[in-house]
Amino acid sequence: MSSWIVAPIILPAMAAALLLLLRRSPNLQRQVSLAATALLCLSSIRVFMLAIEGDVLSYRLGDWPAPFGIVLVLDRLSATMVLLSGVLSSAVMLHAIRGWDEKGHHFHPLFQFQLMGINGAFLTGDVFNLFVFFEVMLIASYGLLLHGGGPRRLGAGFQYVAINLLGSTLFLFAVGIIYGVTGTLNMADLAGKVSQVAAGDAALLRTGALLLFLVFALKAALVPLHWWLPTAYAAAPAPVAALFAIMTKVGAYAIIRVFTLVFGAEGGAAAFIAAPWILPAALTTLAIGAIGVLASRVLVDLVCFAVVWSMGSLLVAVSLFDARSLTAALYYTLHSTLIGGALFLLSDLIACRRGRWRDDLEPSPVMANAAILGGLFFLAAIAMSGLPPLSGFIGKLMILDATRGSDSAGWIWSVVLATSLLVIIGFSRAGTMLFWKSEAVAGTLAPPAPARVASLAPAAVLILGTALLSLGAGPVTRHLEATAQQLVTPRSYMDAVLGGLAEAQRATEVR
Amino acid sequence: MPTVWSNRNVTLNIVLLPILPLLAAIFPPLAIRSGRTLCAVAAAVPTVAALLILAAAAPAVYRGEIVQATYEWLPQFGLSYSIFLDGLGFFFAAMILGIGLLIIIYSRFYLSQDDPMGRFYAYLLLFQGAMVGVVVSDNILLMVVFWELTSLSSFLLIGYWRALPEGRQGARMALVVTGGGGLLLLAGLLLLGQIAGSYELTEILQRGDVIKASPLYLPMLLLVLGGAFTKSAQFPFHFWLPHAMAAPTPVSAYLHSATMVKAGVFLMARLWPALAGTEAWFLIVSMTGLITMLVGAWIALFKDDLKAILAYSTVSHLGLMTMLLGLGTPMAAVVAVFHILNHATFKAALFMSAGIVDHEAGTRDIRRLGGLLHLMPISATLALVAAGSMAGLPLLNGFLSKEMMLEEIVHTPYAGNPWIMPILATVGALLSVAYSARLAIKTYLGPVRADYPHHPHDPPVGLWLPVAVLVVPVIAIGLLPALIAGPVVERTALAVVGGQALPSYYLALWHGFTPALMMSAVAFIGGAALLMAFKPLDRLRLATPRLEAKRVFDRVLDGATGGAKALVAALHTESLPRYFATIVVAITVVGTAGFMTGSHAAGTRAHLPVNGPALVIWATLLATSLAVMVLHPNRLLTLILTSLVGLGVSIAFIQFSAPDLALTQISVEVVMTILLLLALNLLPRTTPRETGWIRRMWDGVIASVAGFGLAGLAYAVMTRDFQPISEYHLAQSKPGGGGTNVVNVILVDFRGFDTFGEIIVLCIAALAIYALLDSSLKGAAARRLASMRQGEEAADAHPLMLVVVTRVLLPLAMTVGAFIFLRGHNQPGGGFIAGLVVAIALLMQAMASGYIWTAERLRLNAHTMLGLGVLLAGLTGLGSLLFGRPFLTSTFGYVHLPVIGEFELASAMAFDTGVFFAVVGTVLLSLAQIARVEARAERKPVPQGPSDIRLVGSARAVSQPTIAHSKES
Amino acid sequence: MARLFPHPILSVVITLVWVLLVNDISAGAAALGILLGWAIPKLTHPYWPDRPRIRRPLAVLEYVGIVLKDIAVSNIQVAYLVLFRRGDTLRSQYVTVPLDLTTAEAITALAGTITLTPGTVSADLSADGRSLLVHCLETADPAATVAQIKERYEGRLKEIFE
Amino acid sequence: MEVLIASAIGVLSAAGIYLILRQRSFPVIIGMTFLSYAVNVFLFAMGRLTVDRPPIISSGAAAYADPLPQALVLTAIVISFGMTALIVVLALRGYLETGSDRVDEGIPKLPEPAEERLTS
Amino acid sequence: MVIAEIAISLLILVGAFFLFVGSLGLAKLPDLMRRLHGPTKATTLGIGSMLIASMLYFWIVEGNPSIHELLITLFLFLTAPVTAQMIAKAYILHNIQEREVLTETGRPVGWATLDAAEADEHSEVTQTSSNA
Amino acid sequence: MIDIACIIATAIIAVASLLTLYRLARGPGVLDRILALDTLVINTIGLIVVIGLWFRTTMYFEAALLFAMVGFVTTVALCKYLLRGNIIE
Ligand code: NA
Ligand code: NA
Repeated sequence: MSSWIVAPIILPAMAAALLLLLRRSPNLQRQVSLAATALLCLSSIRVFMLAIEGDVLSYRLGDWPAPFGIVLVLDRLSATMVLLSGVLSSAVMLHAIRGWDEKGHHFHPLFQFQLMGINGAFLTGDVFNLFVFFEVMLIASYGLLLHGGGPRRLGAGFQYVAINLLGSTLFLFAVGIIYGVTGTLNMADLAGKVSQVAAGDAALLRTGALLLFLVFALKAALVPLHWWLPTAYAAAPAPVAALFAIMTKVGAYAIIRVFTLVFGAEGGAAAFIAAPWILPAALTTLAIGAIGVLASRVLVDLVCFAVVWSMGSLLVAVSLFDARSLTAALYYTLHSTLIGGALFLLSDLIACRRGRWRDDLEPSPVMANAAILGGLFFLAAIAMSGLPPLSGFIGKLMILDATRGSDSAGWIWSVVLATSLLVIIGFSRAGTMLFWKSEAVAGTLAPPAPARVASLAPAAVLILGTALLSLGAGPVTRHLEATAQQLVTPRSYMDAVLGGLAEAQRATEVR
Repeated sequence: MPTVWSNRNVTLNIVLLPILPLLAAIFPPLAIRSGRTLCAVAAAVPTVAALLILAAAAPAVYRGEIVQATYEWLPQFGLSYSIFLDGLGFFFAAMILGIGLLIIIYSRFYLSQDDPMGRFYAYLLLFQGAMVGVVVSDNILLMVVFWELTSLSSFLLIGYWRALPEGRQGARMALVVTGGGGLLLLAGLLLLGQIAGSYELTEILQRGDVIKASPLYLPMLLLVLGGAFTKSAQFPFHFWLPHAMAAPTPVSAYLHSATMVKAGVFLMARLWPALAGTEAWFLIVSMTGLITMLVGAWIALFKDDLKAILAYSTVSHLGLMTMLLGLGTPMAAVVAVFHILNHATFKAALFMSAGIVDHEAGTRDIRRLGGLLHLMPISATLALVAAGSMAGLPLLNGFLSKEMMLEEIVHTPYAGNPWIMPILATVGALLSVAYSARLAIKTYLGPVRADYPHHPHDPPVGLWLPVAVLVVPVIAIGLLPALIAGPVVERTALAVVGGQALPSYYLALWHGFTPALMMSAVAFIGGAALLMAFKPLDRLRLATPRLEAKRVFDRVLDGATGGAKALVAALHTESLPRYFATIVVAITVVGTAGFMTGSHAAGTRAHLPVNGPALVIWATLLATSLAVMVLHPNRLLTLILTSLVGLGVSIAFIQFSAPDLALTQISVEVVMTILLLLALNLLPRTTPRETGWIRRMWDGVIASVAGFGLAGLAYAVMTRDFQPISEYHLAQSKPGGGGTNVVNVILVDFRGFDTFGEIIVLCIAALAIYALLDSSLKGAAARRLASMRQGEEAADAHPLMLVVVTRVLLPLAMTVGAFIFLRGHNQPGGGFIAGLVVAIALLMQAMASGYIWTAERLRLNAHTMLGLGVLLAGLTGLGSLLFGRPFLTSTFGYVHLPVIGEFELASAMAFDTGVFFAVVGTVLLSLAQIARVEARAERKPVPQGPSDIRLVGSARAVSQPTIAHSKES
Repeated sequence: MARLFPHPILSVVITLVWVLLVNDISAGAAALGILLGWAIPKLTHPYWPDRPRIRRPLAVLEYVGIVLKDIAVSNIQVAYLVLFRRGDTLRSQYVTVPLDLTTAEAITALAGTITLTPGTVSADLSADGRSLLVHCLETADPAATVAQIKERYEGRLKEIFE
Repeated sequence: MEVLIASAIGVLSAAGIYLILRQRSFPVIIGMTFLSYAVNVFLFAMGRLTVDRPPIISSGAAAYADPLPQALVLTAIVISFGMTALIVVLALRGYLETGSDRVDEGIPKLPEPAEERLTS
Repeated sequence: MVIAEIAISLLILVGAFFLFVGSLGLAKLPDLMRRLHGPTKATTLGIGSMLIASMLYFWIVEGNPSIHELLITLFLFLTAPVTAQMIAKAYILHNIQEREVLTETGRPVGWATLDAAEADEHSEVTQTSSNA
Repeated sequence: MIDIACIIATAIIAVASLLTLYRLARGPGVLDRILALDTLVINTIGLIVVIGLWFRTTMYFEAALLFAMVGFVTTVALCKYLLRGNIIE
């Protein structure tokens, strides 16, 4: 039982507590936070290395045997997600320490707590503990969202918090029903028990499962539960929005995790229960996202809707729940997290260089660093809208390929491709407006705060990430295939968590 | 990255064909600092290098071999970097690179000093690499990659002059149409791969029969053609090409005549063995081509801008090529290949000539030109030759391929009618003659004018030499077709038809008096006649309504954008009630569906008997809930009712054996009440009724249905038996966790990780609240606060009796807190409740004696408490790592001390202490922040505590108030 | 001593309360009680900066006894009034009790006693703290009520506190 | 008793949902509070109802109430407290900034101070 | 033992009775100041009796002396008067009619709840009078 | 016998609680309601003590103590709100 598994959760938590005690010295705080993020990134690499050795590892907190205590479970999926959050958060941290962190109180502790929540959600193997980490993640995100204040953020924040509070309530209802029927909270244990639920309890189990699905769908911004996203992310401070790029993925992760492990093939009365709901919703999400991209008049709104759109793509792939489509979904997850983060950072970099025009899609005089920023934006737009050669194209290709055997392939392909076109239109208009039309505008922008090229580095790193993701698509996909394989054969997960208990259960099944 | 080379005909070099220009794209921007010529050289070198690679592969290709290399990319999904060269690929690659080199030279002289040349060459090289990639891809998915890259790079090139609105619009339009087509192509090729069982062209082309027999053939064909037609500007997608002419002329010459627009034609040629030869193919492709040919030519005839004429003529010629490929016969394929070659030469030459005219005369409007032959004889001559070829004049290469085309058409019935195609093709040729002649005459012939914007003369050799280089083959092929073009056409056509034998044909100037020659003659005469009647014809055209595709496109796009905006505005109203309603309805619907689709049996668990107090509590909860729905506009009353519900719920917890819960609920309740009261003081006191009764009824229905569902679920679960894992917790609590209060042991031990997360939630809430309220209220907010209705206010802020009693209560409450904390592991209580008790006691102080007075006396800053709390809980958990046990592993033991006796020490207690501090810190920090809002806005001075009544005769100055009514002082 | 035990009486009370709480009269409980009796007053000392001077501890006991007796008796009287009298026939009125007490603790104790005992509620204090507003549920003779309060309670409190 | 608890859960939830559908921040918050009461009781009830058997180990007791849902509810109460506190403050600050506590209208697009979005 | 049980039972019933009386007073009496008398008094004795019953029971019947009930009593005795006074003060503040039936303070200042107007002046007077 | 007394006491307390609820519902003023709530808390404390006697357990003792404290703080907070608006000045 390697203690590394708990590191991605504890490290940021302790760092945050320490940062609270250091609140009087902002510089020291910054350094500690940066160091903690770097350490977190390293530890997530270590954790990743552990996972790709192939075995599912479980970590029994408090040394209590599963399912009675809480376990953390490290498999390829959780390790990948943790690594992803490590990479994203490092870039975001680098962006934030260029000034954003001073715009309000407690940026760094909140940031670290946020990371704790995200990693906790990825690693936990317990449904209720997942709820707790959702809450940690959410409340930290509320704090971060409001960082810096302003009426817009307050209004958006209220809606974001209110809708998510409803989500949290629903989570508890769902967990309650599932516990009430199965008597357990451990996911692996649940996986074993749902298939044995009495016929008379099937309706309850199914209700619980679907309510749980809705909770995750809310986090994943699946239409019609997506309302909070465009408003909240657009109002959020840029580095926070960039970090949020992975928050929607937590919802997607939870859907993938729970609805393959517990309510997957061996889900008994609730086997694959989410699938028929995900697909139409995901297609609608694609449509709404793309329409939103087309309609946006502010860059950050456009990016928000693009994120909604990308969630639709991702969930379309998830909806089939087979190894191939899950592989595609996972690849798309990596891609859309990196590129979502990059675009939010870019929109901030652009906004802060354009004076009163900020990121409104209106022509302004040429901004500082226009050439490099324009190049980065071009690449990011290519990646997001799924044009080659960056990872968006590969992801789209994989999704189309993985879904072609589906009964709904016609729908999926039509919607994916049609909405891709809308997104291309939206991004091309935004890009030409910001970087081309500005060259036709006379006058100069009031000298902005020193616009250093170095400030573009974090965004550039994320874009480079999408390039590497594309270039290394082969090996990455091999890893993701193995990940998906682990997901569709939950036995290894159950065995790793329950150990001898699973053996015993299997014995009774045979009898 | 592991590399797997195909074992067939491995040739490393051809892999570089697309990559070389792509990677080299970074050099021109770097080289521009060393001068424009060096910049051009930086662009030319990779092009030349690629040409050399191609030349090296030529012998093999012309031996009929296929040169191939494969590099793994995404094997799991069929995407590989596999490249192959056969006759067709070679032909196109050579054309792309060759004309590319000329364009690079031409651009060096064409671009002005102000144009950022480095960027231009970078884009050009990107395009060149992508285009070469399209034609040498073996893997069809790789081809899509390059295909879309050509769209992207052409987007950059068309928009090169960024300040030009036409450039931006043209670029976007091109991207939308060709990029959109690329999406169709992607879908089509994915389908094709699925049908053929491979994504490698070399495999696919072998399986034409399988493909054509597949039920997916037609949809696949439509998708692929969608890609091809958009790229090659076929009707009705032809409109983007003329607008792409906003690009610098070299770009138009290169992309929009010689190369990119041919990509669609290339694709049809490339897939010819797999797709062509079916009825569907013929009907769709040939007719689309024919219509495009006519439409393009017709529009070209009436354009006055040189480049526009050329653009529409290109559309027309692309139609011609498409039509030829659509015929589906090998001979037509030969002709198509031949015409592609010819068109590339004369059209690129014409574009460059147009550029020269523009450059020299300062306009491209043929109404302002004429007589240039006298002023710039060299370039005019070159242009006239090229124009002649375009018109199909004998002795030039355009004539040959046009003749061969007409010859093919003569034998082609369309849908059973033998006349349609020949007639339409003749009309096309006629129009072609007409616009070519018009262009030549109006630009170059006639008298010299006095009113050119600039005075034209022949340009530097760098500009006209590339034109000359292209005009050479125009004439050479025209005169000696078999010698010059024969091998190329044959090798290329062989590749197109893939394995089939080519029919016997010969490329020659004179074929005798064939029907085709007759049609040509008709075309020339008709063309001349048309020019004579140009003016009345133009008037007629202007008088009739025209459907302009660009306007339609703009309308559609504007409509879509407008619709999108309207839709988003209608959906995303940012109205929380609407969002909530949608979400609640969604939850109800999905939850109900889940229940209805599963089998359900009523539970068999015995019900508990109802007793009187329970009924009272139940009735209270019900009545209060209903009352709140009606009375909620009165906010203070709502608060009181809410407290009542909290009270009822905690009694219910007591009734049903959950003392810990009752304690927690009731203490949280009071903190919430205080919090809400603090907030309510600064919020409106009432909620106005803003909804009509229909809306309220509707909301009531939603709420009732959802509530009913939840009640049903609760009832269903409660009335059935189950076997929870908590049997284990009950059994292990004492022996394993060292405590008899199982709930507490679960909280600090079995599920201590939950609790760890929970205190962090609290901590974050406090931090967020602190951050939210700590910034001072400025501007409007401060004014609003100051003007807030101040109701009647009592004179004493700190009533004496309250001050004294709370003073006594504080140590008592702390004693109780200590008690609840210490016994929590075994009896109801624990760190959380203890923390709340202590926090409430301190709040009581603050209520009685004032915030500042209380805060000043607090030994530990609330922030520090929070930090320490989390740190302590975390460190306790980490402590177990030192002993090689997992995080949060607890330990306990019994310590025996003299006098005091035996007592238990558990590590869980240290953890619980962390919880305690976190709770106290949270409550104090957050409530204090709200309490201080008013003070921050300086709405009124803070009364100095602790009591407002100054008692005379008292010597105790410290504790007694310093002023009676601080407001006035 | 004063620094170690800023509130000796409080310390005693806390130790006692602790023993009450743990319901266990053992050495261990007492030890912990004493510990808390020391620690908590130290912690809360700033919130009660000056300990009230109780001059006659025995008088406290006597006072408590009287009050308890009065509470019992008066409760019965009030019960009678509530059960058997119509509310609007009760002769309720305010009276003012001028105070001789000057310390906050003493005034509070008096006001508390008044509220706890028959038919009277102390409703407010004058702004200078020198008189007490008392509401009587049923009184025919306000002056007598005031006199009784002053004699029966205030006098004793004066002895205890001042 | 089960009927009473179930119906109480239903009515509390209904009141909560009705209130969160209102147009001002305060009733929304109160609605959330009601919903959290409802869900706490619900979660608690998922351990089934028991009278006079608190999960505190003693020698005489024959059976105990299910302690697990109790622990879960405890956590849930605490978390929802933190959340509610935050949203209350959010509503308060929002009202002070904008002068409106409406939640059914668009969020103000007031420009933030210029330095707001300046980084680097 | 039986006597103890009888005593305990009686005490329980007495306690319940006084709780009832307190609530009845609250429900029945016509105005707030009169209603205030019910709860604040009857409840002290009500809870008090019950707590005594509880103490007696655990002490005599269970043989396990339980005296922590005293703490609740102590607490209620400390707080009930404050509660009553706070309610009374709020009532006086918000009911103009009630202010009119208040008796005079007999001092140069008014009642603490209401006297805000000329506080400085009055406190000076207070100061003087105390000096005298 | 004690059990019987407890049952009767429970019933009486239930009736008493209904009376306070009546006042709570009737008002008329918000202070009447606050007073009713306060009284209800006192009744609840009585109920908890009775339940403790009935079930022969001291486990609910802290609950009673806490209810007393909470009832006090709530009432004071509500009154302070009515008196001053800001309850923590
Ligand atoms: Na506890
Ligand atoms: Na605890």
